[in-house]
Amino acid sequence: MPLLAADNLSLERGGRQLFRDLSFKVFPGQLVQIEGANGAGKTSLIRILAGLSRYGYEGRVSRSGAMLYLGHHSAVKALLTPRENLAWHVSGEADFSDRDIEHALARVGLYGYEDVPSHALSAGQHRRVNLARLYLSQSPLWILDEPYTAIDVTGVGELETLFAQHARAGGAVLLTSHQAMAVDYPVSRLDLTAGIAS
Amino acid sequence: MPLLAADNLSLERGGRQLFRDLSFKVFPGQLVQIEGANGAGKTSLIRILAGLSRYGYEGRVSRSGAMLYLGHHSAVKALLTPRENLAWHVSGEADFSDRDIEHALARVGLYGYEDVPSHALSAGQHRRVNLARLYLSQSPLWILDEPYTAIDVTGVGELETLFAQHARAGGAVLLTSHQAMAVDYPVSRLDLTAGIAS
Amino acid sequence: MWSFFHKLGSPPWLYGIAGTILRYLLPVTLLALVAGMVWGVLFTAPDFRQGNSYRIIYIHVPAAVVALAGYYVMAIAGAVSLIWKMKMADIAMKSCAPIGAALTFVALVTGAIWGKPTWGTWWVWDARITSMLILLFLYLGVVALYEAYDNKEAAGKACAVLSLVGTVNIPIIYKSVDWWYSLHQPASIKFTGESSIDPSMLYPLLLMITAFYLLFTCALLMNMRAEILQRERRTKWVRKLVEESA
Amino acid sequence: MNAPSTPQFCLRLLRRQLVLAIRRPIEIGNPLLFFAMVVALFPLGLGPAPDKLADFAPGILWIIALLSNLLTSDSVFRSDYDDGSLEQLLLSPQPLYLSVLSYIGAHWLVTGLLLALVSPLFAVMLNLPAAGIAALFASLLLGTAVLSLVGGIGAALTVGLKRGGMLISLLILPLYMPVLIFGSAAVKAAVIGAPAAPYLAILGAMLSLAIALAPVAAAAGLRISVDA
Amino acid sequence: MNAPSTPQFCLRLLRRQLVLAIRRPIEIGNPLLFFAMVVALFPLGLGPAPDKLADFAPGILWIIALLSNLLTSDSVFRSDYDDGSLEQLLLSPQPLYLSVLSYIGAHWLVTGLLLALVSPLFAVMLNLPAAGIAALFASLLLGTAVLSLVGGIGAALTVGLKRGGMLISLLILPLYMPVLIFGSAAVKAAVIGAPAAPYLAILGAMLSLAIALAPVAAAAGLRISVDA
Amino acid sequence: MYFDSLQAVLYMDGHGPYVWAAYIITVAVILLILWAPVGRKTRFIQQLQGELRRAAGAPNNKGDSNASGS
Ligand code: HEM
Ligand SMILES: Nc1ncnc2c1ncn2[C@@H]1O[C@H](COP(=O)(O)OP(=O)(O)OP(=O)(O)O)[C@@H](O)[C@H]1O
Ligand SMILES: Nc1ncnc2c1ncn2[C@@H]1O[C@H](COP(=O)(O)OP(=O)(O)OP(=O)(O)O)[C@@H](O)[C@H]1O
Ligand SMILES: [Mg+2]
Ligand SMILES: [Mg+2]
Repeated sequence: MPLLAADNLSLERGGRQLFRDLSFKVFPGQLVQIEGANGAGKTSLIRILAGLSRYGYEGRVSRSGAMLYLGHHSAVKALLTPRENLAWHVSGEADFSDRDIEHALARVGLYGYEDVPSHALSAGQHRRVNLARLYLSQSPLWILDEPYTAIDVTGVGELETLFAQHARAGGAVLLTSHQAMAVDYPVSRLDLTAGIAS
Repeated sequence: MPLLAADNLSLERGGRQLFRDLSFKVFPGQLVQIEGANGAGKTSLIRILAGLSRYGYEGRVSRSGAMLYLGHHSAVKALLTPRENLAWHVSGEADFSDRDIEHALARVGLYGYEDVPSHALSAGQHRRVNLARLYLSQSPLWILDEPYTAIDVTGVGELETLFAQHARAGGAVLLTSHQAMAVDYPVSRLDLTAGIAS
Repeated sequence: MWSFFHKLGSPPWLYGIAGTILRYLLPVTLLALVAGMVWGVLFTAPDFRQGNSYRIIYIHVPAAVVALAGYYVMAIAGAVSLIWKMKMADIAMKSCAPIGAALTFVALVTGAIWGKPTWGTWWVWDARITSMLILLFLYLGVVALYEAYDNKEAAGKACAVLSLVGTVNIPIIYKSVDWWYSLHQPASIKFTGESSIDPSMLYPLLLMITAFYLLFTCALLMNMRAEILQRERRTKWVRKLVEESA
Repeated sequence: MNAPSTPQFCLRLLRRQLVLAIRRPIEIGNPLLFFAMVVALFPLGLGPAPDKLADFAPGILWIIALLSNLLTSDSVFRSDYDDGSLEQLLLSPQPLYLSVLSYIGAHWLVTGLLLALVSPLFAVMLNLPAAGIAALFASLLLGTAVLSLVGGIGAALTVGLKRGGMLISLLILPLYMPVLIFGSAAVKAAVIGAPAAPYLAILGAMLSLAIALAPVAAAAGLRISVDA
Repeated sequence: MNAPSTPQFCLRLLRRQLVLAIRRPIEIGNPLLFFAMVVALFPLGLGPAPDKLADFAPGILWIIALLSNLLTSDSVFRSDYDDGSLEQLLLSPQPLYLSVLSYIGAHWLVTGLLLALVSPLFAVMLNLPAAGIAALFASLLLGTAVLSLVGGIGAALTVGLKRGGMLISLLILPLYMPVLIFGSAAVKAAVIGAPAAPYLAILGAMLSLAIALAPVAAAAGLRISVDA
Repeated sequence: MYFDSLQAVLYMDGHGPYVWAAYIITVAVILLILWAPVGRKTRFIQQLQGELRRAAGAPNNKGDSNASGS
């Protein structure tokens, strides 16, 4: 059974047809990268798939099982510390134990920054707080919009390894990125640049 | 004469010494990439060099000639169109003619989007509005904090060509980026990862 | 003369000299406070019109006088900090605000308590009282602004700007409130005529005013010392001092 | 690791919102200071005559409570929208009705409740007769809760607009008016010695209605707003 | 391409700010609607006895003008800070004093001026005697300009704060008070047939002082608060 | 001494509660004014001592960057 199925999606925005009759399925074990130039419609597509956009498009989306979505915005509250940001996360996904949180923060290179207010973090560290949720997640389907933004080279490498691991363990990752993925796991590509993709 | 000279800069933030006794000069024709992991202090350094941070560091910065600074934030007003954003830019640098503006917008791939409100642009298109200022600029020194954020592959390539051109014409570019530069022009590197750099 | 100013700008010197001054001044201050209070509460005759409630004067008036004076100290320090970029002035200004706010609070509370037996009400919108309330807001504004900034050096500058703006406004506020009151309302309630104050009441009052000035000075120096340590935490002399005190 | 129970989740949200409020000390103290300062504005604008002021005190205090609620309502969901947390909340498997109620509850705790607690002080400053103070306290306690709930609807509807800031006041001020009318009527009744209970009962009824319906409306508003 | 002359640059800024305000129609209409609604609140809260209202109309109208200014002051530099435009302004070679003055001027045009223009309408709604209307208009015209200037200082000092909350109201309300006193006094004087000119003259003097000093303070505040 | 008994001191012809309340509040505030900087200084010294000890105990440890929010 697919974790995600898009059925005949069409979207027009600002007078431009971004995609038409787009159908695809994402199965466990798949790593899918959505590609396309700036303005191709990657974010628009992802928000439809995640269920955040509910109006103005045609077609159907069906998902089975839990999903973790990380968007353009980091969902990190500047006034809370990284630890609090994870412990009190509003997604209501799961109760993380303090040990798990520390472990996840260490994995994203924030060891020692657990209790610094997040507004005193650098741009990349700020985004890493949110990425730590990937290490805590139990959801099989991950939908990520430009997860590499502001992340340094080492960080990108670690994330790619994590994605491959997640796919191997029966999960699936659907992500957008302008960087080519350099990971030893087959990556499916979904190209939106053509305007009408498949 | 150097366009920018940093003299014995030291900065401590959040209890960590980010850099100590950092001295360097940027001459016309130079392309300098500041490197370092997330949280190394690139943004902090750049804000000091641009004259935005005025407290809490030691050392001296001197600049000669005009400077163009583009920071983490895009300085694009969502309610204005790209055309208006450039025409009424608050930097007060120069009066751009409408033809120049259209030309610059076309160069960053926004042909046809001149009169769309900027909040209806994609993330990358939004940043491109600001990058169009590079094509309009008369300033010899460019200081850019992660100019490639959200920009697609073609866009990055075009920017690199522009930087090389600017340096060849006697300008200088100082930028931070996590991506290695792939341009046929000598790039000086300033590595902050060591904590104490030179 | 110049070397004195130069020294004033030097944190370790100021820290040391403030400590020395405090060693002598603090006992004197406490003594004066206790003596003045005991004298005022126990050893003076009651006022013939207000009875014993007038004994509040010995804390009310000094608190009000020093609270007002404190604002000018703060503003001058702020001006020095902005114009001559003197770090220590910044610290002095920052340290004035909470003390001034506390004293203003004392003046307001004691005044309100005094008002109940004399005027029959806790509060009236008298010119002086209203402007005292506004003064409290001005002080609290400085405290809150300082706390809200993370970069304390920037916080000092921001507060200096604010206190200078306030200085321009204090006379305007005071005059306008004064004038507002006289315009609308024939004063139904007046402060006691101060001209007829008896020497037996005046002397303890003067003592208490002096004591409150001393209190302000001591608290200011203590606050400045704490602040100096915090701002200079990276320097060798502070580390040495801290290690020694272990 | 398993999904938290709904009550647990709501408590967590409440705690989060309260901590966020406390991290900005001024945010907590401010409704009070605002109250104090606007109380001072009225004598300055209207004239200090104590008897006149006493006449108007119930209305003035209620108007200020309402304004200070109005000023802060916009912020209930604003920062969560700006930083992307709101999207996460909408995707969460927890019932949105209760999440929204937690947000609004936290807002009420740091504005309405605090305001009610200090209102006696300001009542004295405006020479409100002592008889009215209990009624003022009770009416503020109930009434500000209604205000927060109604304000939550406005906040939810406008949070996705590029700049909703003041639009919210337009949307919700008309809904505030019944609260103002009954709230100040309760105090006035108590001042002249009439029973305030009927008015308080009406406020209580409004509160029940608002608790039942406002979070539903606010939740729907949020879903629409993220799509704006 | 050469650098624009300073007056040109200021006009450009003013135009930009005005266009931004007009793009959010609600921003323009809102102070007025706010005014209208709060004018409606007062009779509700205070009781509708017309003579009482007329007595208090000058003060009430002025208090509302002040509050609506307070509500909008925070936004003068806010969005420019959030999107990075403010950094660009600070780096610009143009004199910051004049740039700041343009921002504040635009703010006044869309709040104070508009408010003054519609104030006669609301004065009539609150039964203000006709004699006071001219004075109300004139005093609002001058007074709201002072309010905008002073509000600009508060906005500049707090724009960079993560934990500022509504700090701005604490900073500027005390400074607003003299304006309130003289503004409402001018109207009251006109109502009872006394000359309003002296009060207006004082407001004018305050305005001159504020024009000279407030942009300096605001400019200093901006430079400091981008570093908060 | 103006008063003849402790009773009289406390009662002050009915004004006692006002006078004593005013004085008690004032003394409390004065103590607070004087105690606040002392407390601040002690807390700071303890904190810095801890920091120095940690730095001495764990040389070039990347984890010592545990910034305080102050
Ligand atoms: C909350 C209420 C009150 C406040 C805020 C207040 C404030 C002030 C202020 C600001 C001063 C001026 C100090 C100076 O000269 O620089 C003052 C002085 C004084 N107050 Fe009050 N006051 C209050 C209530 C009262 C009451 C109820 C009384 C007595 C009935 C009183 C009696 C005096 C006297 C005798 C002086 C000194 C004489 C003078 O300078 O005029 N005050 N007060
Ligand atoms: N406002 C602040 N207060 C205190 N510390 C800060 C603040 N901003 C950043 N820091 C700290 O300063 C260090 C450097 O931050 P900076 O933003 O300069 O890093 P950067 O090199 O630009 O990183 P990135 O690649 O993530 O953008 C970080 O360790 C961060 O924790
Ligand atoms: N709110 C909006 N209203 C109207 N049109 C929009 C809106 N947001 C985006 N668009 C248009 O939709 C198209 C796709 O935008 P989208 O954000 O999906 O692109 P993207 O592929 O994510 O680009 P990027 O790589 O820059 O993030 C763009 O051409 C943009 O102009
Ligand atoms: Mg996108
Ligand atoms: Mg950075």
